Amino acid sequence: MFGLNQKDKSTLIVVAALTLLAPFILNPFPEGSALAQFNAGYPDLMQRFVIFGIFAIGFNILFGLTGYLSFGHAAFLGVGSYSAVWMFKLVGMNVLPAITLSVIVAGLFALLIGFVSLRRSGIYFSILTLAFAQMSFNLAYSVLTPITNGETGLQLTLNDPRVLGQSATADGSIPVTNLLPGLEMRSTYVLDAGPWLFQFNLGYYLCALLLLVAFYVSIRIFRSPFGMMLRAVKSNQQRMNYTGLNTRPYTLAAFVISGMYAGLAGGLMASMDPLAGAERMQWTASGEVVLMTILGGAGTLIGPVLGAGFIKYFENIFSKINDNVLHGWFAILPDGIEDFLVFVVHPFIGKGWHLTLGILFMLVVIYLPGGLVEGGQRIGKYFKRGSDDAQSNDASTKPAE
Amino acid sequence: MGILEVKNVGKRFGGLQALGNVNLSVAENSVHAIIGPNGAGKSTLLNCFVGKLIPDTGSVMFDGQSVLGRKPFEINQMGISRVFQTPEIFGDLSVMENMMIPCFAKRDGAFEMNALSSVSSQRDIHEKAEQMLVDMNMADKRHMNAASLSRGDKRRLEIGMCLSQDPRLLLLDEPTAGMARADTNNTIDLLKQIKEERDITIAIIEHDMHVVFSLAERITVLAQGTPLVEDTPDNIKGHPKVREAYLGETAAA
Amino acid sequence: MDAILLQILNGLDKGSAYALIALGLTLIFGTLGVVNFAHGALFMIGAFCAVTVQRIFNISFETIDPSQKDFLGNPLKVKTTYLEHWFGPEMGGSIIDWSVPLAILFAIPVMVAVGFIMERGLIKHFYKRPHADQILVTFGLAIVLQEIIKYFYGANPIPTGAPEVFRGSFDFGVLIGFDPNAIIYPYWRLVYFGFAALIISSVFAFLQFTTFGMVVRAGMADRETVGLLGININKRFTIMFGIAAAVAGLAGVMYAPINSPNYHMGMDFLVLSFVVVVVGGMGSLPGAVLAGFLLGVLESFASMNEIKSILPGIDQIIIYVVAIIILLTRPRGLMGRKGVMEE
Amino acid sequence: MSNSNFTRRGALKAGALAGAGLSLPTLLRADGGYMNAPTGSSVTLGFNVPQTGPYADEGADELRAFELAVEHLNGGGDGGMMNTFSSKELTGNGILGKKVEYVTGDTQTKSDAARASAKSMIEKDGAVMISGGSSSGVAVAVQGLCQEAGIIFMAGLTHSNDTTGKDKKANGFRHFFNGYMSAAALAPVLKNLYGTDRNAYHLTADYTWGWTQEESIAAATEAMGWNTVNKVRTPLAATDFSSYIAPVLNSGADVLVLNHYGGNMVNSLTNAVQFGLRDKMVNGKNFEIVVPLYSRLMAKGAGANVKGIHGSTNWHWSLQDDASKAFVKSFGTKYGFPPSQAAHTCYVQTLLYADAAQRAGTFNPCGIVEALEGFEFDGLGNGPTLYRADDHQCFKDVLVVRGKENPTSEFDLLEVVEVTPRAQVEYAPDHPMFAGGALGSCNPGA
Repeated sequence: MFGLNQKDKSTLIVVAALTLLAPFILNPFPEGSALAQFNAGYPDLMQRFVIFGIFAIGFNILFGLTGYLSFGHAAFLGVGSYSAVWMFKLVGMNVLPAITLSVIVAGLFALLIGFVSLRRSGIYFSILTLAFAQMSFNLAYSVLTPITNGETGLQLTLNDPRVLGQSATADGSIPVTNLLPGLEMRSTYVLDAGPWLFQFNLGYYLCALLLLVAFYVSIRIFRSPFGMMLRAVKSNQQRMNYTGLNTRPYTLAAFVISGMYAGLAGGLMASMDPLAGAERMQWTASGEVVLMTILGGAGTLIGPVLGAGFIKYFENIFSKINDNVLHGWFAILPDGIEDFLVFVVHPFIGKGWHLTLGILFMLVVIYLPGGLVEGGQRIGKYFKRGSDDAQSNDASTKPAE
Repeated sequence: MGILEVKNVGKRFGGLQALGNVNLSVAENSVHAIIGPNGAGKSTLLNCFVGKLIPDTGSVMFDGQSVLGRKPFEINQMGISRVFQTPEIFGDLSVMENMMIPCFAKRDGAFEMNALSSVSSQRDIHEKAEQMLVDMNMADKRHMNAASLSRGDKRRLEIGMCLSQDPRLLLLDEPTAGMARADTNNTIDLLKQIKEERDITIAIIEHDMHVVFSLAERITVLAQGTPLVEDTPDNIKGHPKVREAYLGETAAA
Repeated sequence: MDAILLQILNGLDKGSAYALIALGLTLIFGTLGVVNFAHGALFMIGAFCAVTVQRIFNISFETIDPSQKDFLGNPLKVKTTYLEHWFGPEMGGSIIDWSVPLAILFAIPVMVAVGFIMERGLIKHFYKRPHADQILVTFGLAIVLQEIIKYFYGANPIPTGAPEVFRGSFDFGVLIGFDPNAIIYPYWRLVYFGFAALIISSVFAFLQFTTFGMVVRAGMADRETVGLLGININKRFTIMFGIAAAVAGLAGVMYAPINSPNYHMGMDFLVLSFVVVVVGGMGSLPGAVLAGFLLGVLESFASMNEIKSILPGIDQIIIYVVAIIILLTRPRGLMGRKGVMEE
Repeated sequence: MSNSNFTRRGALKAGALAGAGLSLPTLLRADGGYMNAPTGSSVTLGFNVPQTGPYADEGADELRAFELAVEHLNGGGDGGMMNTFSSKELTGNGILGKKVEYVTGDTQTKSDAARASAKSMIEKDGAVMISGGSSSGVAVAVQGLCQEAGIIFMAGLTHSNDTTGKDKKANGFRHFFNGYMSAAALAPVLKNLYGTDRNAYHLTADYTWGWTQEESIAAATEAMGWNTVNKVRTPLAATDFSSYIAPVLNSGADVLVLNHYGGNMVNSLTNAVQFGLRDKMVNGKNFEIVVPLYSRLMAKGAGANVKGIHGSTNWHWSLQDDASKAFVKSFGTKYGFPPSQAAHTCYVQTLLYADAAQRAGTFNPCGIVEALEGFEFDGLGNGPTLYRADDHQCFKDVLVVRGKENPTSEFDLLEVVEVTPRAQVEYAPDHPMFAGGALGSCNPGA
């Protein structure tokens, strides 16, 4: 099936199951319970998980395979978003042409930047990509405001032409993004199962489907001769050259592919929420995808997706816990202990979510040199040691070979 | 007319004349050694053949075509493969994958966007690489990480990788440097075997006289960037100039 | 002409901050081979040393003054610092006034200690790890350090003044025959420039003229060989880390009066200092210093109205434009060596 | 089972597992006919403030004010400004008898993050109103989101003309003043202080808020006879402004206008004072610096450098009207220091929302919009105030303040120089600086 071997097939099936059932998996705690705070199964965050997953998968094709560390990948995501929003402004609210355009524009932008930056390697390459992305960000924030709407971010207005759609709906609102007329990205089916509430959002499923496609393509690339060449580039460029292989088009192709993945992620972000902010292109955003990939496990298939989920979870869930919530959790304890626990936990939640994330970065990289994937492997081994068949590692977590 | 024709090649590095006026002809299907003391310009000369350096003067023709100004990968595609002094292999990849990459380069050229087919579906490449592993006596190591091979195996692998491209000219840069005697002898045997079994021209740069005299059909002696003499091994052994400039020096050292 | 001179002055001053930070970054990179994303945080901690000293000097006791009311209408608590109480307003006041220069004495041991702890406790374990891991762990550390500072000092900038005598500015233009007010320059920035020059030359002298420095330079050139010589390079690395931390910290202390310190000032400088180091060439100390001053001066020129009117927004991107041009024309930056961090 | 256009949570508890699927998103069954209609005994408000990044302290102060407002709405504390508010609908019994609960989030002062946080409040927590924020970019972005989602947005600190100008939205309301009002309030004061023959040099943060303020101030000062020498844009990311400040003295200007906020303002003002600008005489006049938008937290960051420098502010704790005193008292008693203007506007916005819901008898955004449009009120610290129907901007007196020469405490940094009456800062809804957008119609999200 799909031209994959057994191991990759099962990885793909696991990922498919996880993404398609995410509304259940991410909402394990009943509504109203103290732990409901940790539920992540609402459309916006689920969309973010998969969108950043796509971004990180693409980044990993470049960094994980060729070892070229781009510090400016957010620029492609930003360019993708701007293209999509302009599509919504000028043409219409259908997401498919917008996403297509995002991918194409990001690919072209990546071709341009890659062509120049790949003349250098190592940290010199990283700084070149960083410089291009920061230039894009700074200009988008200021001089290019007519195109990007600067600080506020490019957004839809009631005066947009939308030649294939309508400028405003009958009741005077801005129309919403859709897949087909009537199939709106935001439509959500809510399943009420006792104390649980599960949300199935059309936009999320579009993202999830594209994630699966993106993931599948990434597996194919990893297992292809092209992927092998990219790993060879990382391993020994000298030998590549003396084996009659031109490394430049290989790295450039990888760069453009990963730029297109970033463009896809940017286009999806704009399709879920039609606004494109310049901060998407800032170095911190580029740094974030680097962190996601390393944190999850660079060069592994599934690591980047895990890393993306990890960081987005902390950003969105931990930042929303406040003292009030803490008091709610610990309310059953005696007052003194309650206050003490709130005092101890307080620095790590709400406005302290950065601190928690920083500590976790350090812990992961110190104790799990291969990223979260290695954590998974260790747990897997631990269980396998218990059972009789001490076989090879879990397919989904094994670095590409 | 040899397969590799070097005419009047000169190269300066700043104030240093690395190569004076080198003329050299390597005959097809021969084993030609270039020897000389340290700093004689052997490596500089080799680098001029493979595109790493461009000489200031002169010409380097391979099979009637100039190699000058071409990039290393283009020269390799013309049919010249190079073995390095310290084995250059893909350390992060398996032995099998190491062997497959030159096969791809031979079949698909310098760049092929073969991104969606699977490596395992490339039958022809698999067969060719497998055959070469058997030839190199490394089939049992096919799943090992190349970086974990012994020095001798790395050398063997590198030579195998070069051969799997069916090159017309194989360049060897001190292939036994830093090797133990047993490994050196194995390498000599391997090269002899290659010479017997294939239609191939071998140019070898060597320091070790034992290696040179057991393999070479012709020898060029290089000293201070210019060829001193070119002759058969037997004649070279007895040549007074060589004894003085080169063998005498090694004897003294 | 005066405008150009003025911007050169500005540029040298900006450049001295860049150069100081980049110098420490290169020292750590060159000797230890570690990409330290927490280096900006060290600069920030230095600035907060100045804040801390100022706070310590301002520790006060309260007396209630019933004649004045506070914002809630209660009698006002008047604060008097112990220093002024002990030494009298005159002497005590001037000690407080000089808190930033005095903070240097405080910052050196603190920064060296921070450097030692960082190196021994964390960085040491990452020498052999890939650069990507080093980036992740030091980035995590930078976040942790800045969040700790934020927890204790808040997110708002904290004004930290220079001593009274160094406030105000000096009219250079008059000295060299321009109109008054054509080239004025703040005293404290001149102090900063001189201070930076002093630190930079001390570091160079230290590396040039001491045995310790010789070994370190040898280690920067070829780490393995030095290791083979049986020299205990580890201990020296720890000391180098301490020195680099102290250089960053001192740059921060003296920077505090120029811009009020805040907890994320390190991140603001981080990207820039990496650009400076790379433009200078990885592993080259003179390169880092040269690039620091070069980028500082060019940045100042780019912010001139005459140039902005031709190229709008150029001041936003000048650093990056210069970085791209230099890296494309000089593959290893201004003075980089071959083979360092090219893989 | 139910179906909604924008997800709703907590609210949708209708019959399970029957009826339409994904393909019928327009067939809605929202209880009460609007987004996140509260069904239980409580109602949830979303407070979205910067908790990380440079504005974290301002965000923390906003959050304190929100907590205080919720406490007062639920009948706790001393009631604060509920006692002085001209509308007496609020009784300390929650809103419409429902207990007020709240969720918090971090905007990070980034449009994307702010929208993500607001969306999670709407989708996960069922918030009916979002408030807070400390920059105009974020306010405009979140306001747009709330309009699409059918939620009310009560803006926090946002000073750009655009928030209620070209980016105004029917579901969004701003109590805070704006660039135009700052200019209108400052100009007469500057005229009195510095005369009509002045040459102004603008340094402006290079993004939309900076531009609108620069435009407003330049227009107002030029109208009274000042000459604008130059307008220089500075990068938002700039930390050292020396290369922008240095040429000012030699440009013939005798007034420097700093259209900066937050860290930019602290640094540019500190740099300007370092360069000794304030000690200089140019054109025979004392050189002056003006900071059109002031806040106490910024003044604190700039320290002694603010002394004697004029600017405007939305509100200040030293005001002596009953409402301000009541608010300062309850805030100060709870937290130990006086509130900032950001805290004040957030507190007021929460009360205004609650009161509007109470008067409308519903949380339906369209009901709220109707109740707030054209609403005249008093007793919230700014004198008689109007929420104008045309653009959802509050019109009220504006304070002109000056950095205090002899502060008695670390909070006592600004003194009110003049309270510019509301009539003087009003403008027509179609004023060119505010043109280009449309409110649209209220969106109940259903």
